Amino acid sequence: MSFEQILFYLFSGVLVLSAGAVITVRNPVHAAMFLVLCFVTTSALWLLLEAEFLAITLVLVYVGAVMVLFLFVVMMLDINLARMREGFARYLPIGGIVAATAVGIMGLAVGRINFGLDVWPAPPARAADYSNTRELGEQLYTTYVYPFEIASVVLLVAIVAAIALTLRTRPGTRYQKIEEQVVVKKSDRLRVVQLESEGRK
Amino acid sequence: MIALSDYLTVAALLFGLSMAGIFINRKNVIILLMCIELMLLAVNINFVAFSHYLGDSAGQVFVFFILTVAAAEAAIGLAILVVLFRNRRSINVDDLDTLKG
Amino acid sequence: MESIYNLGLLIVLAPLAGAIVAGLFGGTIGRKGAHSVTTLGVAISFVLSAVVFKQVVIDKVGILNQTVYTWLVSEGIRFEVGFLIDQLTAMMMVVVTFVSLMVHIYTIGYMSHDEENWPAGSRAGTNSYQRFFSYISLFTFSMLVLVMANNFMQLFFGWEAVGLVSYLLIGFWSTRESAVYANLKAFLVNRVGDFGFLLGIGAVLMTFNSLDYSAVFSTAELHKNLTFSIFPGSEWNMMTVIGILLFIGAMGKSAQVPLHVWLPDSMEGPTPISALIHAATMVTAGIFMVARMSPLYELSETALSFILIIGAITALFMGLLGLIQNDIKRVVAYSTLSQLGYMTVALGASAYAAGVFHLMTHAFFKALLFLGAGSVIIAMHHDQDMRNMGGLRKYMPITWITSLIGSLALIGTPFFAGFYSKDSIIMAVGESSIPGSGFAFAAVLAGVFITALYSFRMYFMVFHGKERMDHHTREHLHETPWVVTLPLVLLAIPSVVIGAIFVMDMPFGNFFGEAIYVAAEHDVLATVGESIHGWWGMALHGFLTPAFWLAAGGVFTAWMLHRKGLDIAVVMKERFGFVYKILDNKYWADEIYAKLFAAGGRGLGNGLWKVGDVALIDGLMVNGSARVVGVLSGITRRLQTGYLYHYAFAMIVGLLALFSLFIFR
Amino acid sequence: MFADLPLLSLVIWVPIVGGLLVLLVGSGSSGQNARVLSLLTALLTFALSLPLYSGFDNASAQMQFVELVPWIASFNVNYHLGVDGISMPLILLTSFTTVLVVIAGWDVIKFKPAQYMAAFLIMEGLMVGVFAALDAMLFYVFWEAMLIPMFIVIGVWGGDNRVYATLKFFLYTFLGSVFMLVALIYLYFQANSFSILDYHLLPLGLNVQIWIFLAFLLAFAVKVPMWPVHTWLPDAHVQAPTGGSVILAAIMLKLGAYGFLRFSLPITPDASHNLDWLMIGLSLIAVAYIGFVALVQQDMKKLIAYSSISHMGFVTLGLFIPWTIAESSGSFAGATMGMEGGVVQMISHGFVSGAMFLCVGVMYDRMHSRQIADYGGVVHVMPRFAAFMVLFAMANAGLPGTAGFVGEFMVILSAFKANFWIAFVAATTLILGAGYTLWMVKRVLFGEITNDKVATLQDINGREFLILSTLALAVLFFGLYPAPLLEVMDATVRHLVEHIAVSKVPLDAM
Repeated sequence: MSFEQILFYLFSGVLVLSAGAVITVRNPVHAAMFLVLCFVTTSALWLLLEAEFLAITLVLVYVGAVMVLFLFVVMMLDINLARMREGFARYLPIGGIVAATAVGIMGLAVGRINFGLDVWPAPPARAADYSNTRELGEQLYTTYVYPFEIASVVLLVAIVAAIALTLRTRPGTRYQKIEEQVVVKKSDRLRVVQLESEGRK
Repeated sequence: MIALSDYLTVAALLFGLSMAGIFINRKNVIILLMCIELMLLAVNINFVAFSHYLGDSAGQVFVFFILTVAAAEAAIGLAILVVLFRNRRSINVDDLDTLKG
Repeated sequence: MESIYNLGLLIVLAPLAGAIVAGLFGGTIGRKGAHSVTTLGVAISFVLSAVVFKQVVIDKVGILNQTVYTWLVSEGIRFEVGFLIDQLTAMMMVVVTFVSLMVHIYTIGYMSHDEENWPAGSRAGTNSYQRFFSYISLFTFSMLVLVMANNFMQLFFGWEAVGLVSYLLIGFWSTRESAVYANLKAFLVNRVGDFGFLLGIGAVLMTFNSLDYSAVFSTAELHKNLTFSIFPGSEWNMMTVIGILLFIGAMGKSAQVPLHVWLPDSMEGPTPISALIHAATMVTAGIFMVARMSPLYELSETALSFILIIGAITALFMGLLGLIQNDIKRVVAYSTLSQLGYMTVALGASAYAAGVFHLMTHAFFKALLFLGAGSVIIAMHHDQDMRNMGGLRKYMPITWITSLIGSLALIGTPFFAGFYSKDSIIMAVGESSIPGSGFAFAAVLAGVFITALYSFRMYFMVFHGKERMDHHTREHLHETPWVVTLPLVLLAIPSVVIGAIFVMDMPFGNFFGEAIYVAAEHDVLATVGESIHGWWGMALHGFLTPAFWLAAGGVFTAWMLHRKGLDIAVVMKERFGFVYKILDNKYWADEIYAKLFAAGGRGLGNGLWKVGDVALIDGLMVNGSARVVGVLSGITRRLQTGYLYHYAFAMIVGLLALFSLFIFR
Repeated sequence: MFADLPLLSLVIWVPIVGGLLVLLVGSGSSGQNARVLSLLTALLTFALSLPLYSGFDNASAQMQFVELVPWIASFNVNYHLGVDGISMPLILLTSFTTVLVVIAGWDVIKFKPAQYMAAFLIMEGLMVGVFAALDAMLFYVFWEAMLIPMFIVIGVWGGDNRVYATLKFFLYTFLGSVFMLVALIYLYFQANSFSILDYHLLPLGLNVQIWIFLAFLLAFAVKVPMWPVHTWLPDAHVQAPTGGSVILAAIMLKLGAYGFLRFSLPITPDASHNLDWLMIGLSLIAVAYIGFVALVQQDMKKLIAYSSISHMGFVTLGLFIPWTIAESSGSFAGATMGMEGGVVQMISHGFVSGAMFLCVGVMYDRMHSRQIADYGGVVHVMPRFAAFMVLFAMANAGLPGTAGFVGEFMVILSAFKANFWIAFVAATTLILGAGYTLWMVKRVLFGEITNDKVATLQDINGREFLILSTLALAVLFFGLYPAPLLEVMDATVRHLVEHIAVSKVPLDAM
């Protein structure tokens, strides 16, 4: 068993176990933490696959940003954990069966018969000066430049949407209404009153 | 050597687990969202593995995009969750049946 | 020829112009204007008709057959509007316009207080007088179109147009429920006839590929052996089919049994139109039509026999009904039915000329009788019940005399017009060998007795005996104004003399020339004519015939009963209750039709609607399919629980299925 | 001077653009501007349609005033317009009727008058489009688009139960049309063209023809409507506002019959031959069955709606009679008359039923009731109106001298050649038609005034007089002198009969 294989089995095992934990632990915070573990182990697997850029991105973006967001939300919301666990046991068998069937079928499809080493030999190792980041960058900024731009728009939309959804104006808060301040006219504010001058006494 | 089928099997296991997760955690929207993230991750593993064995970096580009979309989805999903909680004081899926025909 | 054509146009259009002016501008021109313009129009028509009559019949300038305009052309078949003016047409034109003119004048008096017949505030009542004149002028126009037609299509036009005017006039007093019932009934019964008539036209077009009289008649011989299958397996002679179908139209218009039910009810209309339309002219259209179609009818003995029997039944049984009526107009109406039966019998016996001759004389004396009855009704303040009359001869001498003349003409007293025409018919039927002529002969002879009986029963009840009217009416009894009596006198003259003038020409001479065709083996009139020597001789001989003695017996019976102060109706009710019941109910024809056709039709309609449309189509098919969709979607909506995990579950199951498909395929 | 103008396009688009303009003008203060603009548009359209008649070559059976511009080139769809002797009179009828409808709704429609007028103007353009289209796709677009304004007219300005009626109307007609679309697409793949004229010449096997015929039948039978898919019509009529009823009866029903003439008969002559027993049977059921049903209706509009179905039975009878004639007499002589009778009946029924609905509308505007039982003795308060109504009733009953007679007469004469019993059943309309129409007239117009509300009615005003007298003149004119109408269509119909007399089944498929 080569070193790579040891690493692979190690990380895969951790990945599968932590994924199992994500779906079974009682506390959502714990689940989130296990999910983080999943991402980290996955990024290790990706390193084995020579996808360094993505592995790093996964840790930075997912673990650093998205999962933090998850934790934020979990902590922000006051969740009734007892109700959340209702039906956990009831649905365990059917969930297990469905998942097992799915895995079984997929396992049949992706097993060694179809995707073994004899069918898909491992590619030769890359040269030492090979840069995964450069490779991806070249692809992204040439062939996939339009999808790339669109992806950025998707993100922008997500930002706008998230803000728009969660933004709330509290009643009783005072705001400046700039457009009204700009168009205001003298006659709106000023009233000239004619007063009888009082005679000198 | 590690065969392609090994990676794919791991991904399949991951996918199956997240599927089971959706079933058994059917009331907790947050866990559901996490399960979806897991599923996407399984898919991404497949992409990266294929990309490696085919020697074609396009697969990794796709993973990049999927990550983008998944991030966006997570953001909006959580935002919806927050709004939902604000309106209903609950994120129990059982309470969300306005789509019922 | 050109001059006759122009005259013909004028004759037709003058009444139409009058009708349009009086109808559309009645309010503007007022009563006087309306009756002047329409009477003038009809007068022009009459004078010009007389001119045409002179030219065609006396000067024998020839027969006009000319197209006015082409109605439409389809597949090379021309449907045209045109004139055929031969002797038959000329005679009809004069009769129609003359009676119409008389009725126009008479109406001025009869309708002068028409506003009393309308409910207060009725806007329809304001111009009713003008409208009435417009209608009768329109009728004259329609009738002229009918008689002057040179093709079947135009004949049908006139046919329906007179039906329309009859409808409008029977229901003239539209506030009376009985009147609007009667006019609907008249129109519908006529439509049953027209139904046959239209099919007859279809048969003519199919056989001859033309609707033009001359084209049809000239080629009729060629098609006489053509057969036509109505029911699979049974072949009918085409001429029989055409003849009977067309005659069904005549049965409607000329009120022959069993389509007679509308005519007595049509007496709901004002009396002038009873005289003009429902006695003198329109109802004789059927007679005219059959005479006109003589070249076709001569080719089918079956059709002639059918006509003969229908006519005989009508002549006898409708006359019987006249015996027990108490409404003065209804007596005259049943007498009209019976006389129409005589004309039809003549047609069936191939004595077309005699039938048309009777048509002419009948037009005069029956119009006279109706107008006389109308005059009495005016005097009686629109009371029509004869039981309230009596002794009127003292108060209304002119009406009395003219009515007596009319009655004498009707029963066939020698030297009077009715004698010549009726006797010709009776003799012709006696000679005829068409199947059914024996029955017809017996029927028309019996009819003579009955005619005399009811005519003089009416005469005695109205003009003689005790004055049974109430005090108020008696005080106001007086002769009617000259506009009423003048037409009576003018009609009385032809009622007396017209028979003697035309008898040697019309039935027994060659008056009609080519217009009426009789096959040699059917020509009964020629056989009869051999024994007739002049009008004087015929009249003298008339005193020896059974017909005269039967008529005399009828008058005598009526007189005897009258002298004893008895009424036939009452006597029959007491002694022959069963017979009286049959007659009183008019053989239950109205009831049967009302139950069978009116109620039956409504019932069928209701059934088809409620069951067919509402229940089956709408309920079962339309709303049923909607319901099925509803139920199905009710089931499918259960699937839409609204729970996210259910959808997810469905997706996953689907995904698995898809996987399995790929793997195990 | 008109020869150079694209007249058909103008007649289609002027009212549509006018309708949009009317929408822009809006109901405003009282809607007066919208009304005037609508009337001007309708009159202009009518004026534009007149040169179609004056410039028409009666002797030719070819399409005239043809316009051909590519539309969707990749599918060979063209903007292809043209008229022959059948569609031209129908276009004139459409533009004429729209003028009347605009006037009839003048101050009766208080609720959103501009939108009401605009709906009718747009509908006019679309209906003319249906009659003028020579491209199947174009036809289909107009055909379906036309439903929308009608749907709105009934749904917005209709009676109490308008939603049910309008949905029924829409679903019924839409269901049929979808099958037509399938048939059209099939034909496209056969002919590689959407030109209707190409379809006419396309040889087709008998089985294929029968399927296509049935698909067309569904679409057109619903529109005509033929028994048993007729039940939407009474409901739609009862709920529709007067103008909607008039357009529905006068024009929309004709579209179905026009479809038979333009599609079913020439494209699938052999299927028409094979299934003519069905068509004749359904037509006779329409004439007799519906006649009886009409007899017992208590609602005036329903009664007239049923009578419309009955009269349309004559149209379909006339169109599908030729083969029976050929079988019984050995030649197609007489078939043209039947078919022409059918077309004449389409036109005359447009006038007569439109007039009848307007008459009911006149009474409804005053009494807000369509029940016969609520009336009685109307002649005493509205004599001028009663005169018109009796005239139109007589025309409805098929009295000679009115337009209602001509078509029925020709069809019955022609049917007699085919078979005595067909003519016999058809001719029962003489009795039934008179029965239901005049019985209604009797109960509504005559008799004593039993309802106090009737006693206060006012006779027709100048506007109503104008509409009714225009229609009365038309009814009388075409009754007394139908020759011009026949001259226009004669060549076309003769050509059509010659066309359908020849089998289209390819020789090798026989």
